[in-house]
Amino acid sequence: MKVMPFYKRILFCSSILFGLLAVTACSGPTSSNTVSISAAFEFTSLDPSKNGYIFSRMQVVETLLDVNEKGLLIPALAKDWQVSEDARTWTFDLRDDVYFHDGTLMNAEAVVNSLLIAQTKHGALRNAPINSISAAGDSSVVISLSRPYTLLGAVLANYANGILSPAAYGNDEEVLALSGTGPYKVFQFAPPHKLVVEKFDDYWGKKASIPFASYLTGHRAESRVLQAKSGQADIVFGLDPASLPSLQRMDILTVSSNSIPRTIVLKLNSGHRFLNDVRARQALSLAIDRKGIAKGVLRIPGSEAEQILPASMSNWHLDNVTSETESEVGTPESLLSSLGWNKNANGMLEREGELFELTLITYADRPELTAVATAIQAQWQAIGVTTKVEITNSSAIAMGHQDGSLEVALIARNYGFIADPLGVMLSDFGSNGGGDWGAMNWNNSALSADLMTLEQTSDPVSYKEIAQRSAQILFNQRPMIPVSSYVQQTSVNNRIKGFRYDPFERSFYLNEMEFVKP
Amino acid sequence: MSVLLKLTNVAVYVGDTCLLEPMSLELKQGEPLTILGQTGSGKSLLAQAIMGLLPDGLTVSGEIETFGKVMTIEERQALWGREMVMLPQEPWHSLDPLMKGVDQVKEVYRFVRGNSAEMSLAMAEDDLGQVGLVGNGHKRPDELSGGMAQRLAITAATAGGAHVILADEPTKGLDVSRRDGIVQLLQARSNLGSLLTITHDVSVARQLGGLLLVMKEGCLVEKGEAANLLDSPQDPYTRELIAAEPSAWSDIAPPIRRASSHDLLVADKLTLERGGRVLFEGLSFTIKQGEVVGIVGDSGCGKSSLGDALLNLLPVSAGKLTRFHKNAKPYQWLKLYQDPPSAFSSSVSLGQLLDDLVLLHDIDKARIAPLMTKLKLPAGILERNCLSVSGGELQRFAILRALLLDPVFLFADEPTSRLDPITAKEVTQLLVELATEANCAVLLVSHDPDLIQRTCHQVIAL
Amino acid sequence: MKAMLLERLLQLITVVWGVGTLTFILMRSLPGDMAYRIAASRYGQDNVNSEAAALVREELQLDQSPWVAYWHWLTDLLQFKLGDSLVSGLPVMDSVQHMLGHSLLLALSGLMLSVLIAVPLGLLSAWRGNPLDSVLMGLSSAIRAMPVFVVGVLLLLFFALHWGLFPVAGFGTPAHLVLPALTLAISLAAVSNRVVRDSAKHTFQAAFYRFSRVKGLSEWQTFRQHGVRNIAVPVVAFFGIQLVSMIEGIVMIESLFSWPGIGHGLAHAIFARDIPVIQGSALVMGVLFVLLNTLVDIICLWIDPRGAKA
Amino acid sequence: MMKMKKSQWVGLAILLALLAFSLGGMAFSPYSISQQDLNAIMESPSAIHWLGTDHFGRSMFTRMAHAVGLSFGLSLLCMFTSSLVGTAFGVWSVWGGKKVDVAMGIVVNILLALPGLVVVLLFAAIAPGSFLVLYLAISLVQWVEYFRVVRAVTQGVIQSPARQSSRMMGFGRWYQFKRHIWPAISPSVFTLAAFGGANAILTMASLGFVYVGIQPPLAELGLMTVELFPYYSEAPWLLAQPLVVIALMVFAFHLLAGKRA
Repeated sequence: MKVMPFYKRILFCSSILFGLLAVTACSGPTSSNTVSISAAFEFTSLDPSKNGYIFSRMQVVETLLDVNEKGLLIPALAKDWQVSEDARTWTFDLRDDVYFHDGTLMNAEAVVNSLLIAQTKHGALRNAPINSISAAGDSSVVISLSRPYTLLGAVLANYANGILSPAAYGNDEEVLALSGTGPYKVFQFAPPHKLVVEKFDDYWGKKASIPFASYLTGHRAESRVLQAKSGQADIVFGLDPASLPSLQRMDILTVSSNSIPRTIVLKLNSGHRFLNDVRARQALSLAIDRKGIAKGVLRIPGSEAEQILPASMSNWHLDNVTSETESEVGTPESLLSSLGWNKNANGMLEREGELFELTLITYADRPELTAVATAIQAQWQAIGVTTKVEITNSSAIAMGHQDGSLEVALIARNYGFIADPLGVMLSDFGSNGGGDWGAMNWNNSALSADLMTLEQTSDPVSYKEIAQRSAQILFNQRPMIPVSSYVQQTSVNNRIKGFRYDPFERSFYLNEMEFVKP
Repeated sequence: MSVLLKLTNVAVYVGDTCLLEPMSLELKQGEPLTILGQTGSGKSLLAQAIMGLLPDGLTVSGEIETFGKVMTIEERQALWGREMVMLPQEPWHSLDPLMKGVDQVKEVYRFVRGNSAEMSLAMAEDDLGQVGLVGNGHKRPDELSGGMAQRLAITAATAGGAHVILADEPTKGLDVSRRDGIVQLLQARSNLGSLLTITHDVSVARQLGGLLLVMKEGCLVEKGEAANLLDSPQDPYTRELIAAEPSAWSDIAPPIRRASSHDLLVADKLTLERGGRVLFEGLSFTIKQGEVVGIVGDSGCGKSSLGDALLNLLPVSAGKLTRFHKNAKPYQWLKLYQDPPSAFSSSVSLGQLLDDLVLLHDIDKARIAPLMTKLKLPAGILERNCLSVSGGELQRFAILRALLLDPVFLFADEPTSRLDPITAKEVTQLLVELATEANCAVLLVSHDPDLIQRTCHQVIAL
Repeated sequence: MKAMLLERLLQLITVVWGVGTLTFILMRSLPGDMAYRIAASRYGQDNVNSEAAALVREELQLDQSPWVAYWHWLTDLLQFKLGDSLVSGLPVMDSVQHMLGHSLLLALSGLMLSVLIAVPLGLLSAWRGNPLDSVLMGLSSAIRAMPVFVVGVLLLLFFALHWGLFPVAGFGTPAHLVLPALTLAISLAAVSNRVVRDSAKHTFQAAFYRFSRVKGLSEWQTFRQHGVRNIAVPVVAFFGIQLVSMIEGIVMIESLFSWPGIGHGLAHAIFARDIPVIQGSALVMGVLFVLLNTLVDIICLWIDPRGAKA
Repeated sequence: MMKMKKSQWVGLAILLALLAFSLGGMAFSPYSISQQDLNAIMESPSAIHWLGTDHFGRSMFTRMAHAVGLSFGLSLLCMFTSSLVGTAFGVWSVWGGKKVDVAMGIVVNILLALPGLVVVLLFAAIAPGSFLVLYLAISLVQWVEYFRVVRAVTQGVIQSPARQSSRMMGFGRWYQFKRHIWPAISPSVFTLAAFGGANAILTMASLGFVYVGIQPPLAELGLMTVELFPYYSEAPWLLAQPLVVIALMVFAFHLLAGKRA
């Protein structure tokens, strides 16, 4: 063995490696022809029932109906739809000349195929009272129901029910290729982090101007902020409120704050021996300094929420409620002492030798929740309630609900998951003491009955009347305590114009965006 | 005869402390010069000072004239390899452990002489052939024996063409049989120039001839023609040095072997293997109580392994070992080690170690003091630990510790090979004397046949 | 050599079995119903409910006893199958391969860079001595005192934010690789430049090094002939030891830079309770570790054949 | 018992100073780690809040004191456990014969092949927020290092003439351990312990950084770093505090270690 080749070989190896590195510099999408988007959510599958929210937001997949900013249903792949007199038959007239990304023409058969498959998977369609979904000719789809179901339109607008080309599905109904109808088609699918889409030239609607769009999962809130600041990402969703002041000072980007029908709420176990009396729940609600949290923690003054549903959902929002309304029932101290809770020497509440101790669980996916939980913990401490905060996975909430172990959970509930909040209200408060993401061990027969009625009510006036009544019950009984309405913080680089925020988080409206000409 | 090297009042200092007293000497062409002295007498510093290789922090005063010129260190460095070379003490350390032997010679031809690669290799192979290393060129230093490594080092050192050779302890750690070959090789290599040798070995000095300087603790004590000086030394120190050579020992008379003694240990047709290699086969002997038995043989022949086998520290592959003395406890079969510091825990003082032993075996403490006097151990030694006393003292302390246990058998594994000749003689003398007095059998291993010859009743040659 | 390879092979087998079993036991003892966790990862954090969990449980047969599951895993493993991800349903092998590619790219370029940083600096330290030595050693101490993520964050702030030279996160182009690799390289180099320096110092002071000069070779010739190889011995051996800390560093760095490597994937799979992916990636990490160590051993043996007989 | 170099004294002094800060802070601060004041967020250091307040208006002084105490407590605990276990097993592995050695070898090989941080992550995921589990996990990872070093050194000592001679003279195992093995391994164990302390701190901070293992409002250096990071431009002094303290603690442990790993 010679000594000389020893370091020569090292040089050789390193030159090869660097050569390889240089080769990996790829062509195709570049920063100048791509709008890059960064958000927290990972995706693992092409299946719309699983990760459809990404594909619908990236505008690869579209649904029969769409939802506008006010939450009203508008035509999408169906150019028109009719509901029969008995409200049990819905007929959708499909748009003509709509092509899938694989080049085939969309027809009724394809739509029926997609919907039937979606029905077998996890999602809202599965629970809808559907008798049959069938094609009527080439361009109409008929859905017949077993009972009137006003929600159907909103359910069909859900991302899980996106329409894909028949060729997109494999034998086991799994999705092999994501051939949708949107203005963008999949260019690169690298789960769980990266999705690149390319403009689809045969789109039926407004064609995209920007050739490529990339979606990159940025798990860490701080790293997303840096991406926005450095200009690496054009649009960054889910910004940490803590970073807002420094972002607002940047002149390369604009921060856009949009209220969405998502509310930060405390889910309470109303069956818990400390919480089964409404006065205890009211006391906990009164102890929360909502304004302080909105201003100091979330950094959006005015985002405090007294009610579960936001003002934008006017049917469900009580106009006469202010931040003072609840204090009419008393102070936290008076309410709690009326329940037999008294402060001990350490200033903590005690009843019959038992301390008022609660475990609050929340999850790390949304950066605000941890901060809000910390604030609530301190505010409850002030009235003598000890709270143990546990940061876990969002699944712990559904699980805790099912096995009854949950005491308090801080969640960000999306009431616009299905465009009509009734869907969520039904699952959260409808019956059986509540739903996984709603009330827990709390039954109110009046509310259940009202919600059931709403499912079959199509007259707007009586609809509003009943909805207001329900909202009042929820406000009075506090099965869930709202903390703040959710304001989505998004930074948009100034090289992009035409950005629009969808409060229902269905679409990024990429096809409306343009690069600002330098 | 031209003067190759001339030193005038050369001294070495660290700060203000003088390590090497001022000395002057001349190295003339064809007349070897030898410096004789014990370890620590500052001999090595002299060679380093001449080369310009003193470690940082040491300073030289006086004048060093090389080839008739006073040169700066840089100028002297330019002579390295081509005109002047120094052979370091331990060849294993001075050869690149990762490079084939032949390449270490080749590179000199290649880079110092400027030959082509093929030519250099041929010349190196040729050189190795001359020193009897044919077929060993592809081996790395760790695969060579001490003598082979030293021959390789000499070949590599002189390949650059240097005729002035400074050799620092060229025979250290070598068996007697290898020693002579190295001396002859050095003489052959320097016949065009001259040789400055530093050694502690009187016989090497005798063999080299030429001019001899005797040094003690950094000072020159005597100087003269080698043969004359060694035959009729004037200085007492020189005399002591000469007398310490085992071949010159006369005052350690082997005590009379008592015929009436009982057998202590009988070995019958012993065979020993280590690492798959048979060391020896069918060895039979008897050791009697109080007998001094010597083992001689070249390194690697299984001398130490035999001793360990007798102490049950190593398994025997074949044959039978019978211990007689039924009353002896296991702890009365003991061993003295080659490297004294490695045989003691350095974590506590020697006194503490002794106390541990006293406590364990309930020994009468009063026995310690007289034994220490006999072994010429100062009392203060007990407060120090094993690293802060000299090797000679430590080996004597080891003897003390062994004797306290009233041993019946003591295996002394080259107990004096790491010691200076004068100390070695003293320790060997004490060991034999005291063990005989205590009626303890001693198995003495040494690579020096003279030493064994002069101390043992029975010699086992391997 | 053969004995060493055989021993390594044996180690590989025990590691595969041990790591798999350990992760299996650990994952089975994780609190909470797996079905919910998996559902949360499958359907999105907002869309998980008991219905989704039931669907998952049924589909994945999560009810089967741990022994049966373990047995399935083991028999699959014997056929070199790692199963399918519980979350995505894709074969674990595929996703592990994908992640491994990214991790290896990061690890190799980080290692390469660290060598490029550490070796010259270490040699310089040993060669020039003080005050340069003290400055460099102080710097390395300071960097070693920082967690890897702090190094990464600092690099991010300067290179990505203030100077805008490199992207903050993501992957796909060489520019994306620079910061993560540099972070890894700096944290590795802070440790290894000491090793280089110590080894170089040791070699420069060695008797054979001086002897080479005495033989007449110039300083540069001596360095080339005797320095390089002897200095490399402990340095290469050290890189073997450092592999573990490198993989740990990779977990943090991948999280910080959204680098889709195996460390990041593993951390995520742990949260999602995706047992096959956890087992698969832990297994691959273990195997990789053993293989790399074997490689280091072979290189060590090549540079320094003295150990061959031992 | 051991002579310390000057740099080691400096390391010890820094650690003691931090410990004093932590204990003093915990004992005398009028605030608790969770006491918020949303009207006084991110204040700069003042007479009332010596180190300022964080984004919830909590006293940074109090939080830093608790965080340092926490890091110290955990790292010392891990250090003691892992050094004890590692040393015991290391010695046993050499002394207990071939079978023990082989069995230990298998366990150690498996543990070594799993990156420590991953093991800790797995454990931390089992019981979020449990310090017992964190402590067990970190100790589980760290003892291997002691084991390897102690085993290697002990192997040398077992074969050394010194121990052989003690054994021949009839000394028992405890004596052999006390006089020969322990003096030989103690410097390494001490060095490893100092590095182990530093690593425990780094590991914990790393866990905080990936949001595992530590739950708010607990003050922990890694978690505080993450929490305060968004304010790096608004209130750099806040972010600097946990970072400086982490670096200081690790650096001090490294100094204390004396030798390099």
